[in-house]
Amino acid sequence: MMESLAVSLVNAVPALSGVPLWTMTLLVMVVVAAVVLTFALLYAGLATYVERKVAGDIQARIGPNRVGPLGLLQFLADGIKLLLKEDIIPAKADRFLFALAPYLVFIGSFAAFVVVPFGVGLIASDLNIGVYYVMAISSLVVVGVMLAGWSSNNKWALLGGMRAAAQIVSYEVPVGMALLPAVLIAGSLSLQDIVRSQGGLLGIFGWNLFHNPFTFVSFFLYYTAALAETNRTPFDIPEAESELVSGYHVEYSGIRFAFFFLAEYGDMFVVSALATACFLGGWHVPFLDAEALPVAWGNLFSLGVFLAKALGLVLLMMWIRWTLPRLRVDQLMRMSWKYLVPITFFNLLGVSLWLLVFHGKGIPRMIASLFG
Amino acid sequence: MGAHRPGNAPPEGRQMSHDPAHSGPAPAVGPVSLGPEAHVMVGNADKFINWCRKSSLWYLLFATACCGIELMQTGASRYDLDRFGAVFRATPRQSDLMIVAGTITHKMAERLIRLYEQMPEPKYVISMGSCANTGGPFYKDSYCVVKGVDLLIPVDVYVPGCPPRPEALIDGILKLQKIIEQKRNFAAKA
Amino acid sequence: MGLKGYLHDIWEAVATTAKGMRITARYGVDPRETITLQYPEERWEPSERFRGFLHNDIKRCTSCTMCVKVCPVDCISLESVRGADKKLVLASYDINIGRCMYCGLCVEVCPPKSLTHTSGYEKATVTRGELILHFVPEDAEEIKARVAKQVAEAAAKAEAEKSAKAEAPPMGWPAPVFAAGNPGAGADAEKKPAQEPKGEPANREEPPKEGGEKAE
Amino acid sequence: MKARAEALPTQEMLINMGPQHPSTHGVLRVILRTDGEVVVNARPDVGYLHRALEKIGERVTYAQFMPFTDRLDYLASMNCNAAWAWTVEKLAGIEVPERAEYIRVIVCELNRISSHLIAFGSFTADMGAFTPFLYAIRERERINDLFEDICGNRLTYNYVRIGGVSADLPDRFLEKTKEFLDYFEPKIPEYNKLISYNKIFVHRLANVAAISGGEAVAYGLTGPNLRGSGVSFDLRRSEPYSVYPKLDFDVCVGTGERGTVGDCFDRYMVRINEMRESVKILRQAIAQIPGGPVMAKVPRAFKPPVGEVYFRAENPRGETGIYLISDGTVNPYRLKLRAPSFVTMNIFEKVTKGLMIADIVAVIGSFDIILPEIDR
Amino acid sequence: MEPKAIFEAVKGKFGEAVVELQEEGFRPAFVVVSPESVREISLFLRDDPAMKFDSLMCLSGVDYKDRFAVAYHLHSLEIGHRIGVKAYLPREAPSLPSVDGVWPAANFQEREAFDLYGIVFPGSKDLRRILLPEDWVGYPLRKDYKYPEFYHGIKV
Repeated sequence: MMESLAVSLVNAVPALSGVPLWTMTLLVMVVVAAVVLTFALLYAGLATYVERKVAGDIQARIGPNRVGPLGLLQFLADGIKLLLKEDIIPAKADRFLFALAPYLVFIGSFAAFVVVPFGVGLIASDLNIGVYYVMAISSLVVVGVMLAGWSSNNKWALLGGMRAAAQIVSYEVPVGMALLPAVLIAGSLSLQDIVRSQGGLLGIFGWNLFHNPFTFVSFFLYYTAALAETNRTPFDIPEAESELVSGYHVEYSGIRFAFFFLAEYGDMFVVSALATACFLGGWHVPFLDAEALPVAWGNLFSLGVFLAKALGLVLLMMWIRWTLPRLRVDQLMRMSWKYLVPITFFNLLGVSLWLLVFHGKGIPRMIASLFG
Repeated sequence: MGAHRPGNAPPEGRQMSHDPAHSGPAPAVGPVSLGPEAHVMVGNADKFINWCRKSSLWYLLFATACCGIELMQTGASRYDLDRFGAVFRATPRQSDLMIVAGTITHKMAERLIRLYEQMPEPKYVISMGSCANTGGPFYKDSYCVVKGVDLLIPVDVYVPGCPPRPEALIDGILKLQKIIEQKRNFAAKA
Repeated sequence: MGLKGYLHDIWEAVATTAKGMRITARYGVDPRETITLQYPEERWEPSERFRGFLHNDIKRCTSCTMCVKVCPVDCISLESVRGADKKLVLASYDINIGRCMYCGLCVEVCPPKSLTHTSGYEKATVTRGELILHFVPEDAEEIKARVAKQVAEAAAKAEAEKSAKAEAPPMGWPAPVFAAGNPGAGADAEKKPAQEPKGEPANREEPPKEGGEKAE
Repeated sequence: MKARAEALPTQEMLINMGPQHPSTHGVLRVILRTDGEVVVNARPDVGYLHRALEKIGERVTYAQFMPFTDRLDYLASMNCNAAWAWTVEKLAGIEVPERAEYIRVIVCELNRISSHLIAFGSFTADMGAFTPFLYAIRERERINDLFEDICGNRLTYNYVRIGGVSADLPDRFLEKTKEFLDYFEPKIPEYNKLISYNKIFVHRLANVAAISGGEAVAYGLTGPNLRGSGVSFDLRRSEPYSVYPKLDFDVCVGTGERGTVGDCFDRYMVRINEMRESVKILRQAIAQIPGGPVMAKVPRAFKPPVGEVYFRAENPRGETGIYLISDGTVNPYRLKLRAPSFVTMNIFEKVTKGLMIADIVAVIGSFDIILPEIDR
Repeated sequence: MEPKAIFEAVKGKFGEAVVELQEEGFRPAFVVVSPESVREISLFLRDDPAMKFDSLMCLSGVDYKDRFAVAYHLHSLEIGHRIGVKAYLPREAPSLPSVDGVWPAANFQEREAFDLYGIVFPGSKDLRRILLPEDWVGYPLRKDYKYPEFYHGIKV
């Protein structure tokens, strides 16, 4: 996809004709990466502000409203302040691993933005193994968190790291299983194809959510498991504020801590984006066919609809965080292995049987075909 | 009953509210300036950085005694420290303001010093309440209370009261913000 | 645990979570629920019994040291000198609000009701010296000097009168009447009250006034 | 699990749940020896807030010690004030006017509600749900307003005097209290819907650190911790003092509704139900309060007769006992403050064997300890 | 049961170990016992069907200027009566057998009496300073206690 963009760019601008093709594609890649990363960081910054506002609203108070108009510059102030803090690496900590851990966690959560289908043509690179790629990259977070836990030579951090490892590993199984129904329906791993498979039929009913009762259940299973994957309450045991002082990032200060902070919000968006793409019809605009529209308008509408759905799920996560208490570690494990995994397997079986019996057609399609 | 006018945001734009008359500006630490032009550029950078530091003062959750309850109530719904960008952090590593809320005994003194040393550099200390200011009610007869926190760590702002009202604590934090505003980061080093 | 218990567990988890979420949503959506009092702009008017910083109206204060005695923390230091007309003149009156515990016992016990609680609570300061409130404007030494001069003149005048009409019978001075209840204080009014003398050289937590920098 | 543990020799970890920890309700330090997540031994180390109240008690007069009782348990200052006043009145045999006793009961029960609110709020915050904590503090702010009207301070009241109370009720006080009670009563079922019966919350607390009735009595547990274990013993009912005999309320006892009797959930629910009882008591007290003076005739330099007395009052955290020895002078000779949280910590080491680290936080929260009481 | 009846019962059983009954001016009344027999008397008071003092309300050390004393306040939940038991100790080496075997509630309060008065309780499960730092010198609640000048370099 990058080459096509590069070729079209070379033809459009005569001055660039002398430039060899591979530098052109490299240039385009860098530009697209920059755009996606700035979107991700801006989103993560604003998400911290929105979380504190949502928390304020729920708790009958006002969130930050003094830093800049309505407090909008709060995340900027936090970021710059964290940047300027003294950079402390504990004496007995393992210096190299201590410094490496935040980058791993940051890469783990922001690299997944590559395959997020923002709009009709708006995707960094439409990998044909999209879903697997996200599953693989997001397990890099586990490595980073364990590294952070062990290397900061602090008992609380070690406990936080161990808990994170156990939790994320044991919740990747249900996350994977819960995504497979969408892959089965679309017949391809690429997220753009999954989204395209949900088009038509008045937009709403094309979604995988309403495809059949099993996919309906698997959306909620996926969302719960994804909550655990991103360490959000009620599964925020690795950085349990009240038990482990603040889990694996106890010893981190300044910009290193900012990496963890942003990575958490990055993860939240990636997980919501996946849920939107696989179950809520991705960038499909409800009453008009986004692909038929002219390129500019099509992309704009689809981007808007996609962000609305994804950010809606992020808000839901924030709402859950300020309501539910925290699970204990063994209850967390029990919930994953005794509740989520069996149900997702049973669900996967159900979807595949359904597709076999009804030749891949969902309930809405069957009703639509009844009416001709 | 308190004047409860649920307003969502104060009049925008006004950076700092009116200043209670008698608090007076803190003694400005003004080093030798570098000449007009350097000052302008450095001045703006200083102002911006101080603004960032001032508006995101993360305070360490360090509540030993009665003032700790008032600290909690300042962070709760009615007085809401979150408006000023102040969030409580559990670890000294991530906090840049330590509010010593409560009595410091000799057994606790060494822990207090260690916590203070663990905080990354641009750190500030507010001594909240009479116990932290001068040993307060336990000044005369108690054998195991440290008579004032500034025997242990340098203190930026003293908030009198026993326990001080949440408004008094917020007034202390506003004064601390004014002190931070006047700090010279770059010019001082030249 | 059986299938029924298994399903019941799931159902209960979902139901209780939903109930909790509905309550937080109700608070989240409804702006009337916000009860924040935005401090610097919206101030709260204190109840009339609010115990703020102390204030002593030195005109009505008879320097009877009742407040000094009743304070459990000794944060009031008072110094008075015997005036020419046998009445006590207040030399200096300091309250250390850094040590005061705002219990209100002194206000209750003050006979002339000159010591009162103001509704002030905003005195965050940068140095600990500013936490000592001084209620007598000029310096203690000047007052003592002035009063000593007046006593000397009065004594000289009395001396002159006595020698002028040596034969006239002397008038009995009425014994000074002090507030009841503290016979100890009345007798030794000349001696400085037992509480710390104002300078408190040994007491390192109150550095000299003018410098105002922190204690060493 | 046991067999595998022998094969895999693991090293125990020594963790300092140090004096500064978000959920130790103050400066309590717990020295944890853990094998992974499971706690082998949790030894509390207290004394970080020891302010020598008992030594001060021997150097100040009886009236001057009243503000220090505020600092004995600053979440239930009125109850401690009243306990000190009742002790000295029992020693000196002072007759307190009826209206003063009713005012004392009203402010004590209001303080019990505000203390239980903090207990409920900080307990749910330790379990991870931060919002109920802020709702509890919001309710507590309204009680603070009431106390500010009546005595001028929000936390350290110094309102009760030996022989009565320092000032009569301000004018619209009883109406404002009624307004608060009407506002507060529907909130308790709302808390229960929000968090008390939440599946995760119940799972975190049921069957955790269950204490049997006999054990609770032997270890000296009192108040909600004792009643949580099923022992129906409330000082206001079994050793009535002040005007409590005239007020009818029932004693809430742990029933093991979500687990075994005496587990963390029971202690928590006893406090929630006690808030309802306090509301009931307050309504009756407001209705029955007579007119008349509020202060008995007590000389300023008050010298009680020589003697020893032990009085105990039902504080929100348990039974606060004061053992007072007077030698006839202006200062008490010896003053022993028997604080409920201090004695409750006795059982901490025994109860937390074999629990997980997250349960240590649950046990601390369910005992509702407060540090100035432990360290005095 | 009335304090006098309790005193007679304990006197009957332990003879001269029980010294006297302090009643007037003492609410609740105190049975004064000799220090050595405190443990046996406690066991008796707890297990005797007529007494059943199963709850130790309060254990406090007292400094009577010429001698020390340890006062136990006992309460029976079932029967509902209360009694005080007091043991006077010499001023030099005050020591008293521990009762935390009889009432587990006594452990922390004995450690506090040891910490603030220096009264030793042989046989106690774990006798260490509880409120003051381990290396604190002296026993503060004694009447003749002089405040230290410095502690770890910080002015007291």
